[in-house]
Amino acid sequence: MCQENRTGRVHCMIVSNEPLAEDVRELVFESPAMADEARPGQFVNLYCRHQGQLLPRPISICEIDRAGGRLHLVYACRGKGTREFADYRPGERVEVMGPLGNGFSLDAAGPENLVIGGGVGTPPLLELCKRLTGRTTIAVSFRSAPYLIDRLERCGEVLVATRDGSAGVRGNAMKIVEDRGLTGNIFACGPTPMLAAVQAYAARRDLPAQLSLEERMGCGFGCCVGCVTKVRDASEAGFSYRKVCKDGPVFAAGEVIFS
Amino acid sequence: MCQENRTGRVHCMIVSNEPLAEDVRELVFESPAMADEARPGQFVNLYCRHQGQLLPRPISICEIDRAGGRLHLVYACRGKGTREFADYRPGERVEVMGPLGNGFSLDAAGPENLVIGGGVGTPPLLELCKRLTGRTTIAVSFRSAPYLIDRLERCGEVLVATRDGSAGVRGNAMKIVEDRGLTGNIFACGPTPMLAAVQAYAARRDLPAQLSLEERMGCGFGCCVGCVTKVRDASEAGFSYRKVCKDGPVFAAGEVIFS
Amino acid sequence: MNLGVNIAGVELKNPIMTASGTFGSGKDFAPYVDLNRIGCVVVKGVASTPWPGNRPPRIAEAYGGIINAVGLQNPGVDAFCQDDIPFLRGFDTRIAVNIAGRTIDEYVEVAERLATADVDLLELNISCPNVKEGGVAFGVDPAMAEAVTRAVKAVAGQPLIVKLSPNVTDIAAIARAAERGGADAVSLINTLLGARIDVRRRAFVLSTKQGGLSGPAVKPVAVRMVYEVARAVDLPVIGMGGIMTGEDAAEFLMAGANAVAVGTANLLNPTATMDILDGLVAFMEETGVDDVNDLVGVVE
Amino acid sequence: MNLGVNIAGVELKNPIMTASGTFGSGKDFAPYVDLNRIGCVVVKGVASTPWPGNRPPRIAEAYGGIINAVGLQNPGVDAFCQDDIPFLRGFDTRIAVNIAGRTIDEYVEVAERLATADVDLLELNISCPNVKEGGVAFGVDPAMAEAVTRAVKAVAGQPLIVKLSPNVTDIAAIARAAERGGADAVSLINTLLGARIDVRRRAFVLSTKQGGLSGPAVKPVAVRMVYEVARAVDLPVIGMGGIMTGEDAAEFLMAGANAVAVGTANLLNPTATMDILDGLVAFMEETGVDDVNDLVGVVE
Ligand SMILES: Cc1cc2nc3c(=O)[nH]c(=O)nc-3n(C[C@H](O)[C@H](O)[C@H](O)COP(=O)(O)OP(=O)(O)OC[C@H]3O[C@@H](n4cnc5c(N)ncnc54)[C@H](O)[C@@H]3O)c2cc1C
Ligand SMILES: Cc1cc2nc3c(=O)[nH]c(=O)nc-3n(C[C@H](O)[C@H](O)[C@H](O)COP(=O)(O)OP(=O)(O)OC[C@H]3O[C@@H](n4cnc5c(N)ncnc54)[C@H](O)[C@@H]3O)c2cc1C
Ligand SMILES: Cc1cc2nc3c(=O)[nH]c(=O)nc-3n(C[C@H](O)[C@H](O)[C@H](O)COP(=O)(O)O)c2cc1C
Ligand SMILES: Cc1cc2nc3c(=O)[nH]c(=O)nc-3n(C[C@H](O)[C@H](O)[C@H](O)COP(=O)(O)O)c2cc1C
Ligand code: FES
Ligand code: FES
Repeated sequence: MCQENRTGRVHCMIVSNEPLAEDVRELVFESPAMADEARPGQFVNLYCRHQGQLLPRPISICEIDRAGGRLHLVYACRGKGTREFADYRPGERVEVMGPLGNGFSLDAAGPENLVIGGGVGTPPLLELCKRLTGRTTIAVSFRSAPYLIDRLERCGEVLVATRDGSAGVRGNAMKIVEDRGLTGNIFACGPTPMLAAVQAYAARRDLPAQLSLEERMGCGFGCCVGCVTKVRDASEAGFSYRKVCKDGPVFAAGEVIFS
Repeated sequence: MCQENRTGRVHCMIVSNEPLAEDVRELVFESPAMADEARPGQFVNLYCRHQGQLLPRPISICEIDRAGGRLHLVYACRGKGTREFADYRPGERVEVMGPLGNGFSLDAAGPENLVIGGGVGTPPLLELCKRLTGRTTIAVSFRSAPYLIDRLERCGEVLVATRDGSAGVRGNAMKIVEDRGLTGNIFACGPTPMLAAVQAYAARRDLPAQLSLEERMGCGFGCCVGCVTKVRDASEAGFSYRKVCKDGPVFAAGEVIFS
Repeated sequence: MNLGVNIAGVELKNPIMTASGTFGSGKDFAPYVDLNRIGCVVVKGVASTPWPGNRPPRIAEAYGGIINAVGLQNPGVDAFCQDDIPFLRGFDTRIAVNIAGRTIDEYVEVAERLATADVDLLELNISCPNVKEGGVAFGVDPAMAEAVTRAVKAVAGQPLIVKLSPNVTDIAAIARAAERGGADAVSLINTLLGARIDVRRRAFVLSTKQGGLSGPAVKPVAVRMVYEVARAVDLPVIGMGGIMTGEDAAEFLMAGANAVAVGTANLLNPTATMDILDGLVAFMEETGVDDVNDLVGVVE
Repeated sequence: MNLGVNIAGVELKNPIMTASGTFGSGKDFAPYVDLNRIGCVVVKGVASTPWPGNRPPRIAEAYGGIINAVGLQNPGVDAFCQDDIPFLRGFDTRIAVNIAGRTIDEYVEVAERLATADVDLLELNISCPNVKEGGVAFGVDPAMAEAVTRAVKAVAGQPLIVKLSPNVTDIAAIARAAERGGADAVSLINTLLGARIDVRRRAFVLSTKQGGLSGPAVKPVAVRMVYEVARAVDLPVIGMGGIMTGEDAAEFLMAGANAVAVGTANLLNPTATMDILDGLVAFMEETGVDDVNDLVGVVE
């Protein structure tokens, strides 16, 4: 059979692991092979050293430094695994597998792009923004202090919202989008309620939209059917479960069923 | 109740972790409190970082540097835990609990002492040798290359055997003892068959002897009754099980039943 | 904040108990922890006469756990009453005595001897093999479980907890049998039967071949069973199996346990009971819970 | 060195199989491993019609393991025959098909459909709930286990492996029932029932509350059960449950398994089958074993 050959888990040297905001950090690691292969919207599996915690932590790729042979990830410190990652120091190694998933389709990019991000859903959109052609409007929201704004501003107009109102509009990114009636080819990543709102907005305005979803994963490369989401189809039930890790994480907004 | 207060597991800074022979290393770590309390023949529990391996690895104390606030351990790299320890570098921390166990009774030390060690049973005897008064003969055996000999020679006459005959007599330490008919107050540590031979020899010659035993441990501080050895008593069965970690690891040779 | 719980009429100052066999009678822990802060000390299993226990090796390491084959080594109920009760009564904590036996008569004998002893609770370990039934554990058969519970309850001077074995198809059925037999509470889980082979020696690690698996590895099985049992019986439930942190304790309470017991964690860390109690309090503070009883059975 | 083993008349080039549901039909692994080097690929469970599977979340992390509630999502036996058999037949490996059903008739239907298909072995997953018996799993009752085995064996075109559930009091009794029903081999263990609660959300992590625990955490239970079953029946035994290394594989062989299956390890590391095969070979070299069959059942 003519299958591409892939390596599994690899140990990668950490270049930096700095805080961007409270409980949010940017991890940069070396992997020329992954940097070569990666596309915006894909993710990698990070594995814990704590051998009680065996499952991968899927983290999206934030920036692809192909020339430097590096990937940038931005992650929120939430549970045991991500808190472990927060302790890693430059020069140490982190165990990674990837890149994984389908990534955003850039074919959809039009003269007008509307990028919508919420919380740690924003970082996965940065590399995409860098590659979009045409005019790009970027609406992003944060719990409190925003981050990555300077880098996003190099790619288009950035509109910021915060939940606590400490910067920009109070509320989430969809409030900006709705208030201003923004349009364009939509690319979105963020919490599920926000993505559901994006889906409804895109349907109402008849805008093409791609959504990047999250689900709990067992493997991250398609073998366990653990990470599914409902996708509309012609079957009797009207849907089937598709894998977020392999068929996604990016799906066309029209096909996703949030429920 | 008036009980001494003790701390449980503590992280201790590693000063050095150097090879002494093939698959045998000396680990030196800082702990003024443990160095203050420790007696020859006691041990410490080392805990793995690998969180699949939760049980302690009991390792005897080889040297007590009270002035420097350090303990020296010598360990053989055998299974997963000890192979993990072999990777630790100076400046890192190792998780330790101790000192544990009873240690050798120095009251028994007489004008003539006979110290018998086999393999990694030798290091636990070094601190003892340093403290013995009177004339001390030290018979020790190794699989191949001997170690710690220079330090032992400062404490008495050292007679060496090796299993492969690469140094000293071919055979184990008991061969030296028997060939020369050595006598004295015996202190012994080593593999069980050797300790059984020591016991028989001491009985034949009516010599007082203390044996340091090994058994698989659950806790190391007396609570699980996991680490027992048969000790002669007046009960119907003629023995009861006593804890190696708390009642030992050092027992009077006469009371131990090897079977 | 209220941490007090009530198990079969006995007030515990907090829901942290010790799991039998992992805390001795507390003496080995006194240098490390303040026994006054433990809700209830459940002592190691005691039998009518001294039991020698199994030959070593009795302990094998397993991934995320430990397999033991201690074989209920104990000095017998008389020695227990003489040595351990006075020691524990020096502290302000509840005392539960775990009872072992090989026949119903042996169990009954221990309970009778303890009826006038100064202890607060009895815990009947029905995972022991029934020598009259070919060594099958009492706890795997509803009829045997009910019979031994009824016989012991008839002579018990203290409320009776029945400790359930997880090595069964339907643990709720066994819990109901214990309830019919007159149990005042149930505790679970005891250890899962498991084995480990040393592939270099080509032999089982334990002298008894198989032993009891405990520790974090068994926690999901324990949480599932506590949930099933709490819905099956109308009795207080004491949950255990792999509790290592305050959040683990909260997980068992939410599954339906009224109190929890800390087992293997004690072996691995002598201050575990205190660390878990502190962790539970921190969790309650953080999530705004005023009464620990409000956590009990909150999951659907 | 001989690595070949024989399972119910089918020659496997080595004893490394995949555990159903953890390897799909191999497609996701082809980029990482050489499928030609696997003794037998056991594909994910297939049913007579497509099954949607359970709602997410389907995966929860457990200490040293994973709890899954995939719910046997599968495209049905027809899609399987069309898509997966031709793919796998492109490699020099054996194919075993794991069969799921909610009634005996559903199981039989799949076996009938596969009777003429180009596959080497069938594996009957009797851990599925029997909808006609109130959802109790077929595999927890000897009579049900025997009945479903007999019915499927009557129509099977390939040797039949019966896959046992560990959630029982006496797994040897179930194995003997499968033997009576005509099983040509048994495999074990399937997953242990377990649950995990998210204490901050105060809810079970899995949509189905409980799920199946697998991974290194269950290995001691699996080794114990393989030992019991290998002594109880006169059939080839396929051992699994937490195998992560070549020495783990050797441990199951020594306990009495004739071949082993790698499950959760595949999820955690796509090259696991190869790493385990290489590790087993290294272990045999190091300990001077020429024929892998010489390891089978060597412990007393
Ligand atoms: C495709 C994808 C891309 C992601 N990209 C990012 C990103 O770029 N930055 C970021 O901060 N987070 C991202 N996440 C979420 C991130 O994976 C979780 O926050 C993280 O796994 C939590 O691990 P933990 O050890 O902190 O939590 P724990 O609670 O200890 O985790 C326990 C288990 O649950 C899983 N889990 C917990 N929360 C989530 C979640 N929200 N989504 C999926 N699995 C979860 C973990 O992977 C682990 O298996 C992404 C998730 C997915 C599915
Ligand atoms: C009181 C005492 C003092 C000891 N002092 C020393 C010493 O100074 N230097 C030294 O090299 N070794 C010493 N040992 C032996 C040492 O504890 C073991 O070699 C070590 O625990 C093996 O761990 P592992 O991770 O390499 O092996 P693994 O096989 O991974 O260990 C698995 C489990 O078995 C236990 N175990 C394995 N072998 C032994 C053994 N021989 N004795 C007790 N438990 C064992 C481990 O502690 C662990 O719980 C001592 C043992 C005891 C009981
Ligand atoms: C070393 C050891 C000894 C035990 N002895 C007993 C006992 O005497 N009686 C009993 O009912 N349970 C006994 N148990 C079982 C524990 O009380 C507890 O039910 C089990 O270990 C699960 O909890 P854990 O995972 O927190 O340890 C013992 C467990 C261990 C590890
Ligand atoms: C995600 C997942 C899906 C599974 N699906 C099936 C299945 O479809 N049929 C089956 O018989 N067993 C299934 N199993 C059980 C495994 O085949 C195996 O029996 C069990 O996981 C124990 O082995 P392990 O610890 O190596 O994973 C599944 C296990 C996992 C983790
Ligand atoms: S996580 Fe395993 S299929 Fe997606
Ligand atoms: S190891 Fe627990 S009593 Fe000795």
